[in-house]
Amino acid sequence: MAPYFIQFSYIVAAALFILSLKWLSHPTTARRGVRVGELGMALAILGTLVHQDIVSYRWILVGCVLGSAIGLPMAVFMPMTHVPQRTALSHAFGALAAALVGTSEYYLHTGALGTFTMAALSLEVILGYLTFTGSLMAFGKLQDLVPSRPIVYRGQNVVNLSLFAVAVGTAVYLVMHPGQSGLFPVVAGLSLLFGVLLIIPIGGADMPTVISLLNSYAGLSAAAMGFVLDNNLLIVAGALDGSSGMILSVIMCRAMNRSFTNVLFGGFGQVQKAVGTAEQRSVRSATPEEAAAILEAATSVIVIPGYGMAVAQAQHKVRELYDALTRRGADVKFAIHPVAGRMPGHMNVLLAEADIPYDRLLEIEEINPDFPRADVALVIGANDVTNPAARHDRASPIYGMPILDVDKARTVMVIKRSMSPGFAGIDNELYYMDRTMMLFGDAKVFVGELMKELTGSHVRV
Amino acid sequence: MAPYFIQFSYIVAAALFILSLKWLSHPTTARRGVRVGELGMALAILGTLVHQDIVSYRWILVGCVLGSAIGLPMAVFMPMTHVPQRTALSHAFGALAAALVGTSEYYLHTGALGTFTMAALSLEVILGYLTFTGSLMAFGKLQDLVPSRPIVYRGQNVVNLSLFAVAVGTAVYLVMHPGQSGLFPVVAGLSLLFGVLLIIPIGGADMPTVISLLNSYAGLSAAAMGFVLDNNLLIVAGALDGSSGMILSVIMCRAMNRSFTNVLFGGFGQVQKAVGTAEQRSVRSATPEEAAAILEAATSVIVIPGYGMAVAQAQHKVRELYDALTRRGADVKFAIHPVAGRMPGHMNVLLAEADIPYDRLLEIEEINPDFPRADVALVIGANDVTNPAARHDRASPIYGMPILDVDKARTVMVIKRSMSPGFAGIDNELYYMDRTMMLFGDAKVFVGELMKELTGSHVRV
Amino acid sequence: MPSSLEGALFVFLLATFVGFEVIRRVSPLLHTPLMSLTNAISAISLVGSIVIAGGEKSQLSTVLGTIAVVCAMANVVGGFVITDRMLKMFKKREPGK
Amino acid sequence: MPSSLEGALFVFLLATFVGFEVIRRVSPLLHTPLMSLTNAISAISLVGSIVIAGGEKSQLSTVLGTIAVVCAMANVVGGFVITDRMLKMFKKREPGK
Ligand SMILES: NC(=O)c1ccc[n+]([C@@H]2O[C@H](COP(=O)([O-])OP(=O)(O)OC[C@H]3O[C@@H](n4cnc5c(N)ncnc54)[C@H](OP(=O)(O)O)[C@@H]3O)[C@@H](O)[C@H]2O)c1
Ligand SMILES: NC(=O)c1ccc[n+]([C@@H]2O[C@H](COP(=O)([O-])OP(=O)(O)OC[C@H]3O[C@@H](n4cnc5c(N)ncnc54)[C@H](OP(=O)(O)O)[C@@H]3O)[C@@H](O)[C@H]2O)c1
Repeated sequence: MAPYFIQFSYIVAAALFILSLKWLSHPTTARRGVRVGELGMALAILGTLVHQDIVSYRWILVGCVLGSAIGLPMAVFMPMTHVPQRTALSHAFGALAAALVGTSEYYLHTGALGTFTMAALSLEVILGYLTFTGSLMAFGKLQDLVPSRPIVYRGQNVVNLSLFAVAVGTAVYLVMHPGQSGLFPVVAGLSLLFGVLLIIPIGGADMPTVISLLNSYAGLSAAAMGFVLDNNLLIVAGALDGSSGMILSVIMCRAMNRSFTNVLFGGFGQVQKAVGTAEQRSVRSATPEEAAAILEAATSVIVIPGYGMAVAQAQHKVRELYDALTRRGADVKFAIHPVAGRMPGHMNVLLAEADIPYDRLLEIEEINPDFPRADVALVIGANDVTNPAARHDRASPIYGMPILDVDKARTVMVIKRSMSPGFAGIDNELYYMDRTMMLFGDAKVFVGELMKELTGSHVRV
Repeated sequence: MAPYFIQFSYIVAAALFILSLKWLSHPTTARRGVRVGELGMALAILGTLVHQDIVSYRWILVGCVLGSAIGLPMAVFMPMTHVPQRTALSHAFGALAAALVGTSEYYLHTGALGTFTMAALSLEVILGYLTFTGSLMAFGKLQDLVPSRPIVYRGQNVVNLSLFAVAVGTAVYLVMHPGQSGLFPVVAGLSLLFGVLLIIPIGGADMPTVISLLNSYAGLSAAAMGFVLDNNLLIVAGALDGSSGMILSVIMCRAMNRSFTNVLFGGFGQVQKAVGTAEQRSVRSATPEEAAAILEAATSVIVIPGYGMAVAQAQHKVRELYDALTRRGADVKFAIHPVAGRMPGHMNVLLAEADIPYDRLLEIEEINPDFPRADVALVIGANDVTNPAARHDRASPIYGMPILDVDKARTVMVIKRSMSPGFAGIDNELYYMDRTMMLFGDAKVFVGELMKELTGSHVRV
Repeated sequence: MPSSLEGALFVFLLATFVGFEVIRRVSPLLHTPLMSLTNAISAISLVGSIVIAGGEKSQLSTVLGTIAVVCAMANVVGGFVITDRMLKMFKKREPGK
Repeated sequence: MPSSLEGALFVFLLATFVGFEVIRRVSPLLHTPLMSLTNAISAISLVGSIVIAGGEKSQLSTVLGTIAVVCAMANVVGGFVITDRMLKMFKKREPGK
């Protein structure tokens, strides 16, 4: 009976996982997707618990309780602005689990493993350990535990690639001579090391793309585990995870007009002295009163949120601003660039957290035609995604990246703390336009002051 | 070596088949899809030819040559208007192949078959034989070899279902006692008979939906063969075919606002005396000259082709009309209803055959808003898909079916041979409107006369 | 349930999902070619027929296998050729018209 | 190549296709929840960890297995809970506004 139940539960769980992702595709069905995913997971766990190899539930129970004790608080109390870090950390967990299972399997069956199984096992272990340390490093850079600027030195790529080649070579030897168990720790150790070295030269702001790639590796590692254990459910879940990570990194690369290689080996966001600033062009800075006066008169406003809004945790203030302007009869929309912030969909989550209805959040293709008709484009902590240089300056590192046509609005307001550049480390010519008002200050504080002006004047009227 | 090659070729073939269907989704990549499908098939056949069970290629060669000799001329010389028939016939072929392989397998291994294999084999054989005779009957009805009107009698459904129950019951007994080989011909025979009886009560015009269903059965039968032979490629191809047939029949049912049960057991399109005709309302009939005069003056024309255009093979004449009107500066579009004609996409193939660019063929949602602005709506052999009763007459058998808003055009012209009804057997109130001109005659002949008027007058000018 | 059967069920499940996802997106414009293409693809039962016809294990199986090869081969050849014939006809307007 | 491996390759191939088709359609609005949901789903490696931790075949395997269970379980619980927390926040405008 038990094996039947296991197989049955695994097949149903696989179907539920697919449905889960399918339903996630649209906000109205997304929560149903999560329910179904949970159901699939519960079923798979139940099915596994009757496995004939299990002799005692002691350690399983310990592990589950401990795991829940770690995972639950992290999920419940973590502020939404920390999502990138959490994602990195959970990839580290997932990859470690896969790597450890592979390691146990190897030591339990040393020598008795067939060539194909051993090959899959090596893949699982290499990807698992590499993703583990890589994700930990990414977490460190995002949480500022590790210096987030790229650390590069001459010959770095050669060193990294040789190291990786040695790891793979050893693994291949091990596949052909599975009994040489002394080599196993070498493979594991080199993979752990490579994970660290891979991330060191990558800048903190490139982490999201790297995290997505690591996501895809973690998935592949789980799929490889499926090959080792002859477990189709693992293969399916791993492949789903793998393709998801792959698609998201491709989307990000495309939206930044960069290649994978450039992200991984480009050392982007390092020194890159901003060249244009030398000429010291003048900008027009304005006070909250001046800005509020213009906003009061505006009938159509487009808000462009960016990484700065996330840093300042300004989303709730932005919501108040949205309410105030809407109440005055203005049409307020949000222009969401695919790589605004530091992970795909970053702005959407933050604005949704602040209860801004999602049909007000428009993607680049939808909103760009509206800019010429907008009275005010209010940029809150965004920079690169608004830089017109991407359209015409072939020398710019972001040349060719699709950007929001903020410069076409009648009045442009930019809230940021200083003239310092954004993630790409380059100057933004938007700030020097005649129609642009620079509103210097922290996003949360400045929006708060705008609000005070707006509601104050509201009373006065 | 050989087994590796087989497995490898099967995996690649499965991937190619999926890509093939994926690329078919858009006209610009569709032909690449066919190429890739052919490649996959070639690979799969090559892989199979090295199978260790094969002792001689004699009969394989004979079969392949004979098969090509049947399939090729049918594909090359068949007129496009016969596509529905050909589809039915090829389902019969496919299903027979599956059923025969199942039969051979059974007699080769009688008694030595496991329960699950035997269950899959029964499914394969039942679906295969049933689809074989069912498709032949459908072919007969479409080709008018068999009377196409539904033949119904009291208690028919009871008889059919009991027969089917007996077939399945016998199969279940056989699964439990696989050695009882005397029962196998009973299962096969009952399935063959059931296929015939299933189709008898279904009207000729419902055949497309039935053909799609049979398509799906043929696919499932192939997939079941995959379970029997432990061949994943067969399972994949069968599942693809099965889901395709299922989706197309659902699309058709939805576009007709009917249920599967109604199609299969409804005896649709039988007696149904047209009730409304009794009142003898008057229609306005017109000559080619009158119609041509109005078309000459029109700047926007929407053509609504239907089954009558297919029957009359008028597509090439329609193309000439399209050219003539376009040359005069008129904007000519085609409104394609999802169930116009007798199979999904029927009108599109015919019009494409006549070289009408596919971006002029618009689906119902795209074209309906244009009707109120159209000078002339020219209905060529369509009927039910234009019947406004579907919108408001709750008693009508087509009530709720989405229709083309032909009645909203400034002038409506309808080319058909008589006042006789279309497939649903009901009167069309469109014909009695003041703005409607009935153009009685065969579609090909009448459009030819219109052309003569138009080009003649062109010379006169 | 033998483990190969479990794998087969997984394959069936996944292939059905793929089929639904892919085919749902086929433009209605191409529904007729779709029918003939899936028809050609499902003639992959040819591989089963070939093994039976070439196995020559019994007279019955050889005869049935050969008939099956004929039927399946007719679909393979016919299906692909007619699909291509149809698709060749679908053209966009020539530019400049 | 053992036949179970062939089946596994088929499953992998098909699941990758399904993944690409399904995930390509996820609205950019939901890319962040997507990351956390796939993360939760891939924590299915829990099933492998459970068998190792509960098998108690050697001290090493029990220890590693238990750590693996902890890691995977943290992802399962955390991943689903945070995804749901995020999705709860996505609201359409209240009607009548
Ligand atoms: N979203 C993704 O998935 C992703 C992935 C990889 C890379 N990236 C990259 O990240 C960048 C995102 O563009 P972005 O326009 O959102 O951000 P950005 O170009 O990095 O600019 C952020 C701006 O916010 C300002 N800022 C920082 N803290 C602030 C605070 N507390 N209050 C107000 N302003 C503050 C900064 O200026 P001050 O210092 O003067 O205040 C900075 O110019 C793109 O270059 C993209 O390629 C994104
Ligand atoms: N496409 C599908 O997949 C599909 C599937 C299942 C069912 N159906 C059904 O088929 C029907 C299709 O609608 P439809 O509007 O295309 O066709 P229809 O309602 O069947 O009407 C066809 C009309 O064409 C006329 N006609 C026949 N031969 C002609 C000729 N040689 N020259 C000129 N006119 C001719 C007929 O009138 P006269 O006899 O007076 O000439 C008839 O009224 C729908 O009811 C649909 O539900 C379609």
